[in-house]
Amino acid sequence: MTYSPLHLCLLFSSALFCIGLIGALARSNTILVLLGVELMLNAANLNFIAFWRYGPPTAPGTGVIFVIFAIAVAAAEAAVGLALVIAVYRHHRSIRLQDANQLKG
Amino acid sequence: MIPLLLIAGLTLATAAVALALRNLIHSALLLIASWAGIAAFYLWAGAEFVAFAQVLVYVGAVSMVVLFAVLLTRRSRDDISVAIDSPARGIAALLTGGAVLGVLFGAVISSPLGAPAAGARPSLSVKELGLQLMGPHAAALLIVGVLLTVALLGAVVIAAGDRTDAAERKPEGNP
Amino acid sequence: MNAALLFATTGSVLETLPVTLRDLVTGWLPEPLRWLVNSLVGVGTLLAVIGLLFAYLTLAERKILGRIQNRPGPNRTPIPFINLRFFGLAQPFADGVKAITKEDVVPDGADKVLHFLAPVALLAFSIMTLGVIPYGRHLVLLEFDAAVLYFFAAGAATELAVFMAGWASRNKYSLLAAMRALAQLISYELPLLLSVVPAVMLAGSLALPAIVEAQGGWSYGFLPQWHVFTPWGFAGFIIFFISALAESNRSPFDLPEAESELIAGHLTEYSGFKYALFFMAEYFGMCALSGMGVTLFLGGWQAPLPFLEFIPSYVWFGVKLLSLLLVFIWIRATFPRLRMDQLTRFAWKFLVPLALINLGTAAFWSLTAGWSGPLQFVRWAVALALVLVPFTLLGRRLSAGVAPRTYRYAT
Amino acid sequence: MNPELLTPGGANVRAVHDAFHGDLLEVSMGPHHPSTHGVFRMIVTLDGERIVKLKPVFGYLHRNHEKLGETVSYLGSMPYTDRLDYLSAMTNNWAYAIAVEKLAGQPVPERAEYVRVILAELTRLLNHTCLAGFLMQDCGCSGTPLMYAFREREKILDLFESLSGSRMMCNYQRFGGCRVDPTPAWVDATRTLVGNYGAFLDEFEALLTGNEIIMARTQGVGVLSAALAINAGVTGPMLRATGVASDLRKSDAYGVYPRFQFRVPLGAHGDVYDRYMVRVLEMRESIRILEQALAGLPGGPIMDPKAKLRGFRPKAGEAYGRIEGPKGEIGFYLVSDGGPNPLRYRVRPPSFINLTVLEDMCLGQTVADAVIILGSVDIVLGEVDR
Repeated sequence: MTYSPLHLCLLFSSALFCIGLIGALARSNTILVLLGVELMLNAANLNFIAFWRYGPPTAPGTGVIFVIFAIAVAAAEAAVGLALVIAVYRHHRSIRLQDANQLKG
Repeated sequence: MIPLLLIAGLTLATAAVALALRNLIHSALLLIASWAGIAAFYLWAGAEFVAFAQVLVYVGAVSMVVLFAVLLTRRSRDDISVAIDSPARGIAALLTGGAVLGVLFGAVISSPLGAPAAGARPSLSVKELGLQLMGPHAAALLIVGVLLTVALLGAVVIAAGDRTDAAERKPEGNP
Repeated sequence: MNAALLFATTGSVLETLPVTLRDLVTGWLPEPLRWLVNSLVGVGTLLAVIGLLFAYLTLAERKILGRIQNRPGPNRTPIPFINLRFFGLAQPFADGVKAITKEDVVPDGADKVLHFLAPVALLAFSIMTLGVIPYGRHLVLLEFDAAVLYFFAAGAATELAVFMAGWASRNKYSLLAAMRALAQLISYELPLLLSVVPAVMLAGSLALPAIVEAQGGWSYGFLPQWHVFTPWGFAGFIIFFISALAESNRSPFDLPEAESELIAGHLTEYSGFKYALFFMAEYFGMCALSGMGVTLFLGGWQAPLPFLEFIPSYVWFGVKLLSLLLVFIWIRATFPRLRMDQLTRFAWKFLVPLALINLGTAAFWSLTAGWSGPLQFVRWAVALALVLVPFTLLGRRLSAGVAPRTYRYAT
Repeated sequence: MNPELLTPGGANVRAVHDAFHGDLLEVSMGPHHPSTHGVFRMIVTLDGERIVKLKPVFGYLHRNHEKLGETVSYLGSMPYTDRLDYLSAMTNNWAYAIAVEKLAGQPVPERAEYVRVILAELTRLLNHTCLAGFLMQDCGCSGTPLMYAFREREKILDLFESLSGSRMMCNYQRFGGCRVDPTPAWVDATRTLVGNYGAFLDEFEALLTGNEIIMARTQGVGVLSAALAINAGVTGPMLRATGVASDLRKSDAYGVYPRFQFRVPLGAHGDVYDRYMVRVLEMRESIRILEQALAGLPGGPIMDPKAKLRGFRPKAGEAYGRIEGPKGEIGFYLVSDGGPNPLRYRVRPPSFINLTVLEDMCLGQTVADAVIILGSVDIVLGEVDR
């Protein structure tokens, strides 16, 4: 079986995804968890570009457009997520996930 | 292939180190390097627009928000380091992550993806991209616009609304 | 493209002189190598020219500030060995020698790696932004389809360097400055980008040479069709220029290094050559933003009048660039500094809405491109109203509660 | 932000609360800081950019001035008073001379009184011009207004130099008159300067007073209430900016001031802008006084012929002499036991007393405001620390 560049790209993205996953699971600092989630999102974007570049031909630019939307949504997610982190910090004076385990502030 | 290996290596290394460090600022900066690496991958793959958008959004904007969040949530003046979390948690995370990695790697390696069609390097000029966005994807574009606006307003409300709340509550807690 | 063809198409030796010279030097090389050497020659020339511009810009700034402030400015440094003063023209080199030989102090407890990385990163990013600007008809180093995006992507990274410098110094002034820098740069990034969008819209391209080409030609035979001579273009240029002032930390937006409040802000703990690097990066950034402003709004390398077209394009670009830089210096000598909250309020409550409305104005302008005769007047009137009415209303709101006062006297 | 938190008590509660959570940044501004006007130090506690606590620290320039005054003769203190507020040596001299003259019952000839008024008003011009320049520098004008102000200051200093031999440390007043008689040429030069000063003020004001950034930076910033100002003993332009009509030139009517027509400008808001404007308007009144004084300068001796300089021993008693200096009420309190030295020598330094309300003006403002509020107080550390 031959390995194409696509394989390499996919391995790259799955490794990145797992690093993000481990980070998000292992750390209890909310900011780091958010950053881990961002990395996982980025890994998904990598796949879109890889398939757009090497995959079977589709409608022009589908992968690229998907990534552009994903980046826009990720930016919104980061903004809201970090605003939440700041809000949580103001209530609990901590950004450890364990400390923010109540629904009421 | 060599550039790809280089980019992948640097990206993965910075990402891994970033998530393992104690110093939050170093983490954030290394992660920014990692995002830049991903942008380099896009550039290498020929998706110029996406690469620059990635830099603009992640290195330019998200990083700033992250750094702001780190600075605003410091527990004491100079200390931004985070205690290493419980080893059990780390081991569990490593096991889960390792398992997912194994599954993914196995799936990727065992799947016959086939060689890319020779000379069929897709390219997408900015103009075509714009036409695509405004044509078939116009609805999605509008929705993203609304989403971004809502997110912006929401972030402002969450971050700012709490502040006055906190200021009002403060005197009660003190004699 | 070979030199002869270029010669034929432009009909001007001077115009193609840089390209001809380059081909004379590298023409004998085999094709793949020639591309590499050509790029290196281009980068080297750019760095040399901008470096020299930086050196004399610092001198010009000090001289002009001096003139405005009733003092001579630096005029003592003689040229070595011949002892000729020449208005202090050797000053930049003396400054350079001083900067290199000065002790490099790194504070105890500073984040040493970041402290070192910050000036290097800042300089690298600001040099990167210089690459895409079309300095002349044939003088573009990097031709990207999405050049505008590249420019602002590389520019956005400079914010990080400022933050790194402020944070790594482990100094309270620097930290305050880092926070200020973040807030300021984020606030002004938005109007900067929004002010650029209309120019991109009208040209229908993100490539800078195409944007310059779109501004070619003359209306009525003499008025250049630069964007700045349209209502939306003028408003866009002003918004761009103000945001550029803020993005390059220049007065009146020099809050991150406000010397009367924060000593030198993020530069407080820098000395010697690292400080010089910061200084250099700041000027490079200023040059890059001015160059961008010239390209997007002032017609790039286009000549201002038809009969002046025989002067090569890069000269026109240089003239425009220098005049913009002069305005930067002039403003520095004249304006007091804003306060942080006023700075952000100015961006969010004035520049951003204005830039958004300007987007609509530009859309109207491009949709009505076919109108002629009396409709032309309607077009101008509507566009002017779209620019001026929000400007007046927003401006009035912005300066509410601020007014000259009258005073009473006790006799 | 809740306004009641910004009152001193509320701010303290808040500071304690926040300090507990380690959220505050304590910044030491000075003694080596570009805009503390000398070796002054403010320990500022910041919540973000807001000031929740400000502790002034001074004494870096302490020179034992008051004790020194008790160990030298009455005349020996005169040069030391130059070094109190080194921008306004002439008024310091005059205040000290008035105190000693009161103590000794020493009359002053009319010509000397006129010269004293001329020099005091020139000093006021000099001081206020410099202050306006410094204040604009604190606002972030990169040197231009300061340089314009210094250009005019040099002209006044040239006059002082040609009269007294020294630019800043004039040592000019004596008990019972002045040290040197001004020549007609000096009077003419002064007349020229006064004639041109209005034009300079017009230029300065055209550049700065209506500037929107200056107005936005200074209006409503560092507000001082009239009640607090009176309670704290604040004097001079700072008090008048709060709307209190208090000018020793009017109320004490010392020297020959009652002979001149002039008005006392009053502020209404007590903010930095009012302090700046009151000073600018005061300069215009000073020009009027100067014109009248120069026109009416009488002949005659400059020193009382019966005045005694050597072996000067006033009879036992006490006296307090005060004048309206550029910065406020500058006063000297002297107790004599009949000996050659004062038994007790005490200075009432206006800028020190005006400085005591600094924290009250700064609370709730930003760091950038603290700098211009300090600038608007108009301090000279030589006088604060003595």
